[in-house]
Amino acid sequence: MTDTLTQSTTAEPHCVYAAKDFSSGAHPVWCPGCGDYGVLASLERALAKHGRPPHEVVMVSGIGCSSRLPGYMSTYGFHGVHGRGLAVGTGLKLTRPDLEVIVVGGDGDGYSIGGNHFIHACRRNVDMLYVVMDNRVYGMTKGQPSPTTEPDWDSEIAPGGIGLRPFNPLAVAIASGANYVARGFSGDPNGLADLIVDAIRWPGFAFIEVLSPCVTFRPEQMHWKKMVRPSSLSIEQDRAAATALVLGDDGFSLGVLYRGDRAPVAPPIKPQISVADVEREFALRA
Amino acid sequence: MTDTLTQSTTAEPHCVYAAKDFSSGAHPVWCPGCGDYGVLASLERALAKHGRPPHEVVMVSGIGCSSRLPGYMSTYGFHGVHGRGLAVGTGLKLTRPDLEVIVVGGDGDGYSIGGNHFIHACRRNVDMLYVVMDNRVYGMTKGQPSPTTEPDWDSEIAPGGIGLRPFNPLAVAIASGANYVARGFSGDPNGLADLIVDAIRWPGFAFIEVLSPCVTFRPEQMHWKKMVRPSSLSIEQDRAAATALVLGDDGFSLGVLYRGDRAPVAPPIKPQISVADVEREFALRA
Amino acid sequence: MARTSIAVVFAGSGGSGAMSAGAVLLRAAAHAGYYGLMTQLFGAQVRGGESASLVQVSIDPIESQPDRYDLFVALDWEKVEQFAAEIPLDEASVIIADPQAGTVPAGIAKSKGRVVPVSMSDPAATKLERGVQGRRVNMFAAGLVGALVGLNPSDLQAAAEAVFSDKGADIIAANAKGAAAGIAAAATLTLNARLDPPKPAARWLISGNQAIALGALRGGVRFVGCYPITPATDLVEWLAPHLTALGGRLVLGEDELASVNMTLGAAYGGTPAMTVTAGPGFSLMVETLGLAVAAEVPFVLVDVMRAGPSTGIASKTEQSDVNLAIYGAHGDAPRVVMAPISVADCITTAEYAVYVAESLQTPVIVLSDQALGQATTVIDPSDKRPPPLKRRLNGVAPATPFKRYAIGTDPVTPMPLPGTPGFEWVAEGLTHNEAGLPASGAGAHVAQINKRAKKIARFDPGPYWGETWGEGDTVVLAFGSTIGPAREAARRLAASGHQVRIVALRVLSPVPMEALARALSGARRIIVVEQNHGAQLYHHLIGQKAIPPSAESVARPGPLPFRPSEIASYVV
Amino acid sequence: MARTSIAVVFAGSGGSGAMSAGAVLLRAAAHAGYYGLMTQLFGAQVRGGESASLVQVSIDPIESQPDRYDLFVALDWEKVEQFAAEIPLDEASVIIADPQAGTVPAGIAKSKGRVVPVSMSDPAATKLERGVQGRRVNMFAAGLVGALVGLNPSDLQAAAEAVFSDKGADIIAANAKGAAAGIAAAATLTLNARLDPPKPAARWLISGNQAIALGALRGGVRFVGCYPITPATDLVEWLAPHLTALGGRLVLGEDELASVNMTLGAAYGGTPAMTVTAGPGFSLMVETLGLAVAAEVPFVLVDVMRAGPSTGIASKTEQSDVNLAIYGAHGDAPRVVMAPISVADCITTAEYAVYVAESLQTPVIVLSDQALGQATTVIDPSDKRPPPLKRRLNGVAPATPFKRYAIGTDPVTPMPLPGTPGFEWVAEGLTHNEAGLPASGAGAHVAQINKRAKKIARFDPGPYWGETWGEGDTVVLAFGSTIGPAREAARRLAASGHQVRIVALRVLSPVPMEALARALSGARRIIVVEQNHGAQLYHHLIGQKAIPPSAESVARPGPLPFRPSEIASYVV
Ligand SMILES: Cc1ncc(C[n+]2csc(CCOP(=O)(O)OP(=O)(O)O)c2C)c(N)n1
Ligand SMILES: Cc1ncc(C[n+]2csc(CCOP(=O)(O)OP(=O)(O)O)c2C)c(N)n1
Ligand code: SF4
Ligand code: SF4
Ligand SMILES: [Mg+2]
Ligand SMILES: [Mg+2]
Repeated sequence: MTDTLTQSTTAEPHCVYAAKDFSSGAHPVWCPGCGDYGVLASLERALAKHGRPPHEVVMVSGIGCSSRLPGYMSTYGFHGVHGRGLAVGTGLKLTRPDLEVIVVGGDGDGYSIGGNHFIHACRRNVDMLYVVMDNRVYGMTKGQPSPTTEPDWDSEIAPGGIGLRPFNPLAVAIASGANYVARGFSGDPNGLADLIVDAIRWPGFAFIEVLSPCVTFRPEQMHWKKMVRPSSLSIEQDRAAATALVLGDDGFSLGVLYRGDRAPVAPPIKPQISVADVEREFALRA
Repeated sequence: MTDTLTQSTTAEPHCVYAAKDFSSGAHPVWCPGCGDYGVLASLERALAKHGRPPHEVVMVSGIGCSSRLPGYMSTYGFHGVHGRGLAVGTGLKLTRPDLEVIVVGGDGDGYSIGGNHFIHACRRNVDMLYVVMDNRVYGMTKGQPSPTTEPDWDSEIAPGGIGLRPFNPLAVAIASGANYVARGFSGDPNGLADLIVDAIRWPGFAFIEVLSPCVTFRPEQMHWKKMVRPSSLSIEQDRAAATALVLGDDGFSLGVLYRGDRAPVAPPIKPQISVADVEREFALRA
Repeated sequence: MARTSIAVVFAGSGGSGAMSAGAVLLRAAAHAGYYGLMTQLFGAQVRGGESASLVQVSIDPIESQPDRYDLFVALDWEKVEQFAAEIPLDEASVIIADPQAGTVPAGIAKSKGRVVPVSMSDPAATKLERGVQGRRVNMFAAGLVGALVGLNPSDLQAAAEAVFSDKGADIIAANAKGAAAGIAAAATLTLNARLDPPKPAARWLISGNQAIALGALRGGVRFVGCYPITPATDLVEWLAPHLTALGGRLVLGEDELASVNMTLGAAYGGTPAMTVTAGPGFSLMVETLGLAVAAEVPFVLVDVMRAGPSTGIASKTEQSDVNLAIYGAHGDAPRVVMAPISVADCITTAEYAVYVAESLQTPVIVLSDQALGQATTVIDPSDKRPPPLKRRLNGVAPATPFKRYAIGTDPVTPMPLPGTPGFEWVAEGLTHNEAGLPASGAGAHVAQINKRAKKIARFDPGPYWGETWGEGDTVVLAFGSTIGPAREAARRLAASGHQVRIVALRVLSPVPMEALARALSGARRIIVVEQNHGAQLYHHLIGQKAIPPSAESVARPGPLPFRPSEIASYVV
Repeated sequence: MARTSIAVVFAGSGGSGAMSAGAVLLRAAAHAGYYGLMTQLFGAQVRGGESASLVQVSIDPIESQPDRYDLFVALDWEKVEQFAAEIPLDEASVIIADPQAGTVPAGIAKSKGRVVPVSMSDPAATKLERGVQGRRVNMFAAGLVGALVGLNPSDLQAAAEAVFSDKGADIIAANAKGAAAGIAAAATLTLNARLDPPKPAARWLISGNQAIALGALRGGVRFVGCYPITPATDLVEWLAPHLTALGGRLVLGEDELASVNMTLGAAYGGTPAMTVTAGPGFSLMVETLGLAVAAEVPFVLVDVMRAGPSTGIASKTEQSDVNLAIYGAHGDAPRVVMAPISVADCITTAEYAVYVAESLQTPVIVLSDQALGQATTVIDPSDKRPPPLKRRLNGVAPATPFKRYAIGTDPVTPMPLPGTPGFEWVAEGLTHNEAGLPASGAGAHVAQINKRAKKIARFDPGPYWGETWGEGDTVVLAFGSTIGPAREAARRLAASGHQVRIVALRVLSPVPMEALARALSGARRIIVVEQNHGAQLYHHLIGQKAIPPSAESVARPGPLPFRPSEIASYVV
């Protein structure tokens, strides 16, 4: 079975790619105006800028409107089950460090059902990027409150509001050990693309929370474009300070909020022994 | 089926109970010297002091050495599956606000497999107490690193250490919205009992992380008694400051670290309508 | 020609209002005294994709989608073609379309149905009306079809008002105007669409998902732990405010592991409790299902089945979770599995499920499916209710330790509520002794496994095991949404002289052996019809020796519903 | 009387060293050329509870626990009685105990076995030795029994050194001294314990869990995602450092959902991957199992079965996850399920499982059980290996979009590695078209379900379907750890003139219909023996029409292993 482990020829580095080289051309199922179009565009631009060819990139996701993204890119992809994208990405990156692994998904996928993988991915610090398209709603299932939904947002399933304090993904990420934490906005694809390139290149687990409006179930989010502003808050190394800062923030400051210097998990080592050596451990001196 | 909802007679308040009234007398499976004995003793003392009778208390747990605790108390109990104690407790408390619901478990149960329920229980802020007996190891399965294990702790499954930054339960709890966060030590049953009474009486979701040595797989933890010290750090309301403080701490300061003032989830309201009213919604004007 | 029923499609791109058009037609017809059934078709897009409502109106009850549609109304033509396979049309079908919307696409035109051009958008609309309504012609279409089938304008206008009751006055007025224009246009067409007069009576308009919810409420369910998942979400969305008003509570868990464990917590506390999900969520719940079996905590798990495996097709129907329902969970974890017999029966089955769960202290799974759950239908008011069965709370003396899991002649043992002095017990998922303390010896293990198995083996659903219709020695055995088309097939076959007996299973597991044997007695052929690839029910029944190895299997996956003709042509 | 085998128990409280005593005896005997088998019994306590090692030594291979034990050595008497049911003793048994440890408890004494008092603690031990060793007399016991069965002192001393090789010199020395004292004491006893001389050859000493791990390594597994769970933990603990040294990786997930999804991620990347768990963890994995089926990602799932349902008895054996393995997961999710035929066969089955998974691009479940997994045994070196089968990586031209899920004559379609230019594809769990894009029409759904079903239906394990022994027209059909006692029963029955045929299934699903029919040909009686309450395999085989409804079932839960006599007495 050894050939299954053979890495295929890696294309020349520093090729010049255009954003469209990263598009599959498939027509998104997204509603017209959905913020996720902006995230898709940013990812395409960022990868073109980053300069690795599409076949060396794997987009991994869970389930949700946002999680449909891998199908729209010309890279390899893995559209798994709800909430488990980070685990899939972890197994992939740990065995194939030569690939660029980017996990994407929504706030429901990542903070609700996937919450445990989120905190442990931060802690594990595998060298990959996680992009959450946060629209503060379960879009795909037609509008229920997610962990980031405001407590008073009215919906069919929670008339008058769910009444719970929203989950703060950035604070939890920093407290849990993510090595790079930023906030982007789907309405600013250039800024977001820059963040993505920066995050990909930063060693360890990088997390970008993207404000990405759901125009269908949260049309009021179209006002986000007036509320976002660049953050001047970026903090390096001091995660206590960074967490405090993020907890105090209103949630609309964009940019890098934290950068750490933890070394990511190392790739597997070269084989030191053979299976025959292992077998010898069982042999009795006959 | 209405009678299944009838609450049984509640005993007179302010009865005088002794710690032993809360003991089932069953012999624990715990190793001699296990820290969990101290936690059990503290819970018995605390409940006696709190003054509610055993039948009004429900101890809920998952799976692990520590999660065996409900069987050792004379209260009602629910020994469920691994990692889901908080969810069971939530369903119970929301429908039976008259009961005292206390969820207990270990660091594996609560921070590894149960991590998602942990952050969401903090966020949900149901009025119950969660006590984690943290020994930084999976005791029941004979010694694997848990989320709180030191990166360099040597074990069979991770020779030389797992190499990951330990999970910081207190910081994550505060960042996620827990209303009361404290650290106790199993070797100080009186201090711990006081914390437990305080936590039970504090409205909303209270979390006590208890340092509870595993003498079998982590014998070096017997030195914890020399490392713990009372904290002078208790912070009220300001969760940003409290999180920062906890992230900066060495993990051995005992006492209340954070108290918030969020209102817990309200109990269900009295019925406003009958099922017959609901049926009428389907009727067509014939 | 006298017409007793008609099958109509309103189709268009998402946002065209195809659903509202169907809802208005169905409601108006129901109000006039007709029976009816509406199902919905969606494309993958959340919004802006294709969508269609499929409405049947009849003077008799309807429990099956038709073989073909009489009338196809195109609100526009964008992407509608994608549904061609799901909307059978033929030469006798009439296709109504606005010539301004473009030509009839090939996938629809190939049916050879007659195309009747009708200009639907109102040239006289004011600017405001256009602004409010966009290019939407759905109310025109509803009015047009309503008038064609012979409904009176006031019923149509009232239905439109009811359907849009949560919208503003402007929209309501614009819709009324659209409907009026459609009604007027009907007079200009000569189509054989007029229905015979209905047989009015007091009826209900309800969907299968609402019916499950109502049955659960009747059964006493006052706690629901859930996590959104298509096609079960509208069930819990409907339920949430009603539960609150009834003094209960619905909680959105962070995932299905949370929601099912919350459900168990509530149930332990004495509140009849339910969780509602679909395939992927159900798969996540089976560990906890085993806990409920072992700890003997009752709850109802409703699975509104959709096409699988994995994420499959979230919005479309299939009956492929039978194996998981009956066999899912490690260890020996016997439980009760039932399926509703019709949309109306969703009420009965759900209520009964609660009683069985509570009285046996065991999980009960209700296997509904998207075709039942998201069908809106007119039913006779449901007043036949299963006799209530209660949880056994007491009947023994206090003791220390109290023997919650006592071994005796009755495998159902008292389960006192927490809060009751003197009966403190621990719900225990480990192998335990009679007092509920963990035990690891063979004695306790075998005793408790036998206790639980006995509860299930002794369970006798009596008349609730299922239903039969007809007398032939050819038997079609079906469950869930497959029963409707099977019955319709039998009716047609009977009309042509073939007697076919229909056996509908409500209780799928444990197999009601005696009742089923009676129902099958004298059968020469047994045909098990089900909507999955693996013939899951068929193999289960063979495996339990409930049907002979010679029984035949008709099994195919979703998402297309079984058509009566499909079953009829297999039988003869 | 010539003795070809002996069955010995070392029992005591936790910390008494019963396991080490057994390990030393087994290793010394193996080294001398005997075959042997050791199983372990634990109480609920992590430490300080009762524990026992059950050791058989024989001149022939051993694959079954015995009906009874010849020698019972009590290291102390605390709580040992709790095991009485699990350690059958009789009048012919010899009970060796130190009189200073107290009287023989009733549960043991009632066997009427002869009690032989032996003073085990060394009165001449130095203070240091006592300090190092505590009151432990386990090495004395091992030396005593070893000498009684005729092992030579140097083998015993070498074995003790090997077993304690990771301990300090003080402990090794103290243990050596203890063993020497035991050896010396043996000379003072006259017991019929001496074994016939062995037939030495090159052999391996291995546990079932290690054997699975080795087979997986041979098959090419280089990634393991796992979460600790008894009785599977020692498998991954053994594997972790070996995988690392082989250039692979073992990752501890935060839960089983993580570990199985990590496994899928690694497999997608081209690394043969495995997850290892037991019942509760397996239940949590079935949603992702369905994903692997739908997305056609290969992986091996090893379930070391323990007593269920729910948490059950973590440390003890059962075969009750058959239903979950075959039927667990929503939707139509066919997969391959196999079980090892013996401890030695764990190597072959695991290696074969990897090949089947990789070559069919499908999940393969290996159902081991605690009785196999935690048995340490002497086997002939495993050199017969299944022929390697590889994943189909290419064979088609690059394309945009590349049709990963192409429908053609071969249902196994190329699965290029990420990193390969021109073949970019998305592993997709939704119903998808040939290019892997989500689709919601019936055409794509049915085509892909058929594709996957065909892979499984066409799977022909050839000679790996299972094994048969004997020729009688009475057939005992078994799997996993039940095969050993069934074979032993057949041997004994053959000795008394009853020919019994044993049919051992390796592949449980899809049922290898033809091979099984051949194996069963001419059978007059078919008896399916399995260790669960629900007769899970039996009903599966009936349901698949692989055995006739007249077949008989012998099914009972764990945790007690089947004894050869139990099976033999059912058969006659
Ligand atoms: C196990 C499981 N539970 C529930 C679902 C149903 N489901 C699909 S998407 C989704 C939520 C998506 O929300 P989010 O991740 O925020 O994505 P969005 O659609 O908002 O982009 C849910 C609950 C599922 N597919 N699987
Ligand atoms: C779903 C599932 N996975 C794994 C296990 C095995 N298991 C039992 S206890 C445990 C860890 C316990 O660790 P912790 O919660 O820290 O408790 P401790 O024993 O240390 O008190 C594990 C992994 C299980 N019972 N169920
Ligand atoms: S429902 Fe919301 S999140 Fe989903 S595609 Fe539409 S706008 Fe985007
Ligand atoms: S193994 Fe550790 S945690 Fe478990 S009972 Fe023993 S000392 Fe306590
Ligand atoms: Mg969202
Ligand atoms: Mg622990």
